[in-house]
Amino acid sequence: MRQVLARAIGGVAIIGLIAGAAACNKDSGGSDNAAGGSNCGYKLAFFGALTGSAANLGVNIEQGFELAVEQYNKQKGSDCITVAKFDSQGAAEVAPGVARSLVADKKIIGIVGPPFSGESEAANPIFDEAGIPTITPSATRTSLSASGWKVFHRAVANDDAQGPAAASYIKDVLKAQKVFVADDQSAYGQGLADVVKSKLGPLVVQSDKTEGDGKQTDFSALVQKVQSSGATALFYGGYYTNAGVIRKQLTAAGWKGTLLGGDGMKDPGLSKASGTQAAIGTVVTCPCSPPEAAGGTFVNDYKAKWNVAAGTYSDVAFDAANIFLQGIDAGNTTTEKLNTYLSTVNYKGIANTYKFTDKGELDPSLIKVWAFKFDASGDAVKDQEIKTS
Amino acid sequence: MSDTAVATEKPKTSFRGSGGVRGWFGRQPGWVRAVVALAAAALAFLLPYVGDIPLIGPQLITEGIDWPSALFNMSYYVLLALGLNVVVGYAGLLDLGYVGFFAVGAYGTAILTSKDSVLYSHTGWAWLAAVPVALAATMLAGLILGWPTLRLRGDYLAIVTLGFAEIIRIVATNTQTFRGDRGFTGIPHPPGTWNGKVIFGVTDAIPYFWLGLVVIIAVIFGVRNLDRSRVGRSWLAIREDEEAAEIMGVRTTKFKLWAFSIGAFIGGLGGVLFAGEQGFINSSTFVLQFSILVLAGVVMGGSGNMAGAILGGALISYIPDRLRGISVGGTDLYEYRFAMFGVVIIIIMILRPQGLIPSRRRAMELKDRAKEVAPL
Amino acid sequence: MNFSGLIDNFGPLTVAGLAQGAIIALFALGYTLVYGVLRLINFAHSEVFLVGTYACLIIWGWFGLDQNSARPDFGAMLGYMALGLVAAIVVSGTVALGVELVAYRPLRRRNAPPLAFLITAIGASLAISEFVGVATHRNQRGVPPIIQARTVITIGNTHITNLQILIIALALVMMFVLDRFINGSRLGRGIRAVAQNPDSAALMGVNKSRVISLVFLLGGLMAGIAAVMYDLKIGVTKYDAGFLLGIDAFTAAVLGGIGNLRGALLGGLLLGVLQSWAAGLFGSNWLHAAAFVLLVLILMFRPSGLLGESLGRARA
Amino acid sequence: MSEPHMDTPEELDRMNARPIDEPAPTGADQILDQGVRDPDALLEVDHVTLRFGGVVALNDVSFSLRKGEIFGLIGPNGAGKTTCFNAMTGVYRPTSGAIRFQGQSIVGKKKHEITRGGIARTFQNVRLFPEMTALENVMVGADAHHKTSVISALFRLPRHWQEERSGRERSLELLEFVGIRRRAGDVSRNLSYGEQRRLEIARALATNPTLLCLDEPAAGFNPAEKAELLELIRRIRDTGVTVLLIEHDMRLVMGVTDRIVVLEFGKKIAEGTPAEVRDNPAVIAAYLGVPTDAA
Repeated sequence: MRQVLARAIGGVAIIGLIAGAAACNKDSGGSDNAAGGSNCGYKLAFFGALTGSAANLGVNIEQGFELAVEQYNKQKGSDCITVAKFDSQGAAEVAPGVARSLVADKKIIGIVGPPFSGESEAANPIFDEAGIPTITPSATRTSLSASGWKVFHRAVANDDAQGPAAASYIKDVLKAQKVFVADDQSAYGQGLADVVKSKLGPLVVQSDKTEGDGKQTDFSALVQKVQSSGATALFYGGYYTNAGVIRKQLTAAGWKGTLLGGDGMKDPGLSKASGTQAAIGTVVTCPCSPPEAAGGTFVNDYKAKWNVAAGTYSDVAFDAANIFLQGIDAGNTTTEKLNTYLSTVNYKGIANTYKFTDKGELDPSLIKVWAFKFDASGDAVKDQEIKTS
Repeated sequence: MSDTAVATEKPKTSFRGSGGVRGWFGRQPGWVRAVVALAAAALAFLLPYVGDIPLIGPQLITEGIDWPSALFNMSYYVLLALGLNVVVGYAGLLDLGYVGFFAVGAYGTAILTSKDSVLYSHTGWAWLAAVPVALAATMLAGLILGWPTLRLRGDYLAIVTLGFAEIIRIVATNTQTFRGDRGFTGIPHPPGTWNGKVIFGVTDAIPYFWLGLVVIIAVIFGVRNLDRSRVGRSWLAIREDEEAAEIMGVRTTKFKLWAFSIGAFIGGLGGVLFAGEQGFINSSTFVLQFSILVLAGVVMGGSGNMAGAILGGALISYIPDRLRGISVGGTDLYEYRFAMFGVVIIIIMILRPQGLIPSRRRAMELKDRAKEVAPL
Repeated sequence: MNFSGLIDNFGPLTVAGLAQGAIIALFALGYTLVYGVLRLINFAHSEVFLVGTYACLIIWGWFGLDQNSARPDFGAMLGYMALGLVAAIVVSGTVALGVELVAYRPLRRRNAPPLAFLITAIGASLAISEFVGVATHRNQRGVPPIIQARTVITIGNTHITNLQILIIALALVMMFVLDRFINGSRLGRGIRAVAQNPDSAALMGVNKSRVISLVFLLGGLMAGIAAVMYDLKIGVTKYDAGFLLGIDAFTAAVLGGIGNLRGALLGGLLLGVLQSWAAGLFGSNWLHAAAFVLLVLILMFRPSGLLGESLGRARA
Repeated sequence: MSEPHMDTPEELDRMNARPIDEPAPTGADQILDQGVRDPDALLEVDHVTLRFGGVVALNDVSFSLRKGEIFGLIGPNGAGKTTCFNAMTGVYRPTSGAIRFQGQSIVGKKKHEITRGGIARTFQNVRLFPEMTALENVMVGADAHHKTSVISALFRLPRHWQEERSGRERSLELLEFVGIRRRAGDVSRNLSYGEQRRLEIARALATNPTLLCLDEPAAGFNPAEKAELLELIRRIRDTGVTVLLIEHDMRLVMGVTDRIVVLEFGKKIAEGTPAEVRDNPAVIAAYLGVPTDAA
């Protein structure tokens, strides 16, 4: 009997442990100190990965987003708009539950996110049903805009725009004669690489695929193939995590060609992994304009606030938030009004000028694709705007 | 064997501890047990509204993730735990790649229903129509995994099953047919309308949870029937002494394959429900860590015992979700959820090596061993 | 399929595979040693390796080295290598002992069923890798260029670098040393005795707990060396590096016959080479799938791995 | 014996075996010849040789069991009794020779097929399912002849239910028969050693065997327990089950068996009634440790 009792106590202790953790639960829903000023007291939400293996990109976006709201509030002189963060972990299987909890908060009238295409597929139907407008700063899968979601807006060009630009950069600027194309099997990377491959045609001497981020670290086979193919340029469709390792291993193996990629590689993380020296000259394309071109103080503000350099999509997220904020400021304080406002908006931000088509895509005439180049600062700085015919 | 009936009582058990309750439960006459089980099942259906209970309720529900959705997630984790429990707990076959079957169930549904599928022009079925085919496919997958691994013992089996799940993931990622990371969109939801409204919509997860619960209850009954029959005895005999079992006339090959395919079937059920709720699946869901987590849940809850498997399966989904939105001294604990979860697993296993709700047999075995050790 | 990809690059791919395989083999030793004695998969061994990959980076960081540093001269390189190895070995060894102490010993005392050990090890693995993940913001950390890869031997189109030679040689030497230790020393005899029969070993006066700690420590030391080699070869590390390579290492251990030291070496090299070939033939994205298919095939015909289980036997 | 020439020496063995055995003392050979052609034979072991690598564990052994008898297989330790036994129950496959049960060869059959065919066995070192109750252990044996399986168990079809019930009843009867019914609900690892031995017999009987093989069932028993065991064995025979008894305890075997075969170093050295065997000089020599040739 004593043993039974002891065991029961053990069980209770464990449950206590869990319940205890639960008990120190902070009630975050209670910050209702309705701020002064007109059109205030609403929430803008970030929806995306804040933790987990995909968190880096999500945090980039969230920080850009939060910076915009903070600057707006400072300008208003009050806590006018509240930031709500929803952590989807970037995972399609987690996204619906998080999205449902987002839509339950009736104060949220606009969403920046979801950053990834996969979670967008899973979460956007819920946002659509709830009627909350979304602006994604980074989900570039072409088919997203064809899903019929009324609330969907994309603040970047989709994969179809970037690929041709990257190809023409390789052809016209780099003038590479032998190009190796690889991708990481992600929807983003594969889509990009496929477009580049078809645009470059016979210039592509060989191609390969790698596993995704966090699934492969030894790229010696890829390196070997690139070397033996005699290619002078490697286009990698994927994110900076793998790209940094690949760049490092290519350099270590003595390959002197140029690594190119899309905006998923436009992150200082690339040079942190590969070493600045190795990363110099790496070219990334981005359907965005260089932040400094806008003349704003975004780059410095971001660094001052977060103590890190702005990463991929931080600037687009900053713009996306500002689009919402401008709309709210103009009195569009319901989700319907805000959504209608988005369909007519013409906003000049730091990364781009934004105008949405009826499908929520960025107006094609406004899409500018820039090439950025990693330099000795370890970051990708503007190289030139890419003209696509 | 009252284990199974306690199973449906899960939400209550988790508050009270286990030993005493089960002892009491086992002594009750059949009708009392039936009533208690029924009441427990009814309470389980009311779980989505637990947040309305004053004081306790708000402590239980999750924050940052919709509570009914969290419940639905728990429900498919519980299904996976129940299925894995058949393979690991009953038949003693260590399976580290169980998520593979979950994937086959989900992909089976997707490929038959999604407009992105190469088969769409031929099939394009409704969710319900795809379910039996998808489940048949998972059972077949169970056989395909089971057949070459029949000769393998313990840890060799573990690595092969792990490899099996990885192969499924890699194939799903790398082939056009399974669309990799792009995934399948527009997978239809389960059918049905109520008062002219679609039951299984996108914003309300409660119907999905209820559907999951119904499936769980059906699985509990099915597995319990098997466990109490010659099938359960055969599995147990194989787990205890495979050669002796065969010499006593147990068709070990047959029952091992059945264990694999029944386990696969239940895992596939989880996958089918998952696909029906999500409407979208891609290959990045079916990672290895998922399998390992489910195994941790089964063993943590109590391997070889359905109540334990259910509790364990629910906990591995619940604990990380519950840790959302909790912050201590300004740092959000959610970031540490898996780290903390790892620590919790260690603590639980050290305090209760036989699991939270141990299988009675194992509990007895442990007691014996303790006695043997004690005098020394 | 890309036959020319394999055939044209056959030599280089093989050498690259051997180097990767050597790291896997050193890593696999930890699995095999613990399995040989306890009959348990030490799932947390991947994290023992992980902390090693960070330990040497941190030590080098103290000397101001990061991914952007210039390459040190030969003397400094030797010094840094020694420091890095010592740091990784010490930290990995300590963590291995810690894992044994926290996740295994309490269960052994309570006579827990084998599955319980597997699960605590999984818990430990999860806890360590996630803590590292949170602490490093899940960023990659670049490795300073301690050794510059330089071709020293060229055979046809196969360029063998100093780093590859170092890695393979170090793995072989460590394997030899360990083999001698297990088969030649008094402590090694204790290990073999416990591996063969724990009960009678205890009767013969072998302290089982000490032997188990020793086995974890040895596995940790080898993982530490593997970790430094990994850093130099791959060039970055990340919180999930252990898990990723751990699967390979565990596969290699099973492939060779878990519990068998030479099996781990054979399994590691074979796996490395095979993955490299598969990456050449099918593309890098198929490399793990190919490894697992091979594993299943081998186990179908040799259910206890290529060399069988035999830490206890003299052949170990 | 080198492996590559496996076939040849084997053939030689077979050819040589007979002439060498022929002059062996006693009338065993006569019975042997009868045995092989015995129409009443239940189990025929026909020139069985079994090798492990270079070691010859059984060398051209032949004998046969008749329906309804208690048959003893004896010999000093290491004589090949258990090997012979394992060959008969499908655990080992003979290198050459045939084993026929009710006229049909059982070589190469699966273990569970042999069991279902009517040969049941116990183990020298008790091998129960330790975490199952005594009743469940016996029911595993009873399941051997059940027809229903997963599907009917899943849906609790009437036929399955009926089989479960009759299996349970029969199992309880068997526990009663071996005298441990009161322990039916106890986990078998908690049973005493003697009870575990009896439980093993009950489990084997539950498979409804024509032939029951007991592997040193009296090992570790005191005289009183041995006497009870002998009585149990007789009762089993009286139910119509043929019993094969493996023992090295001569006295026990002499008291209960109808016929005996004696093995030494993997060879049959004698066969006959207990009385015949007892007086056989080769047997005496074997048990006293004098080499056969010297006798």
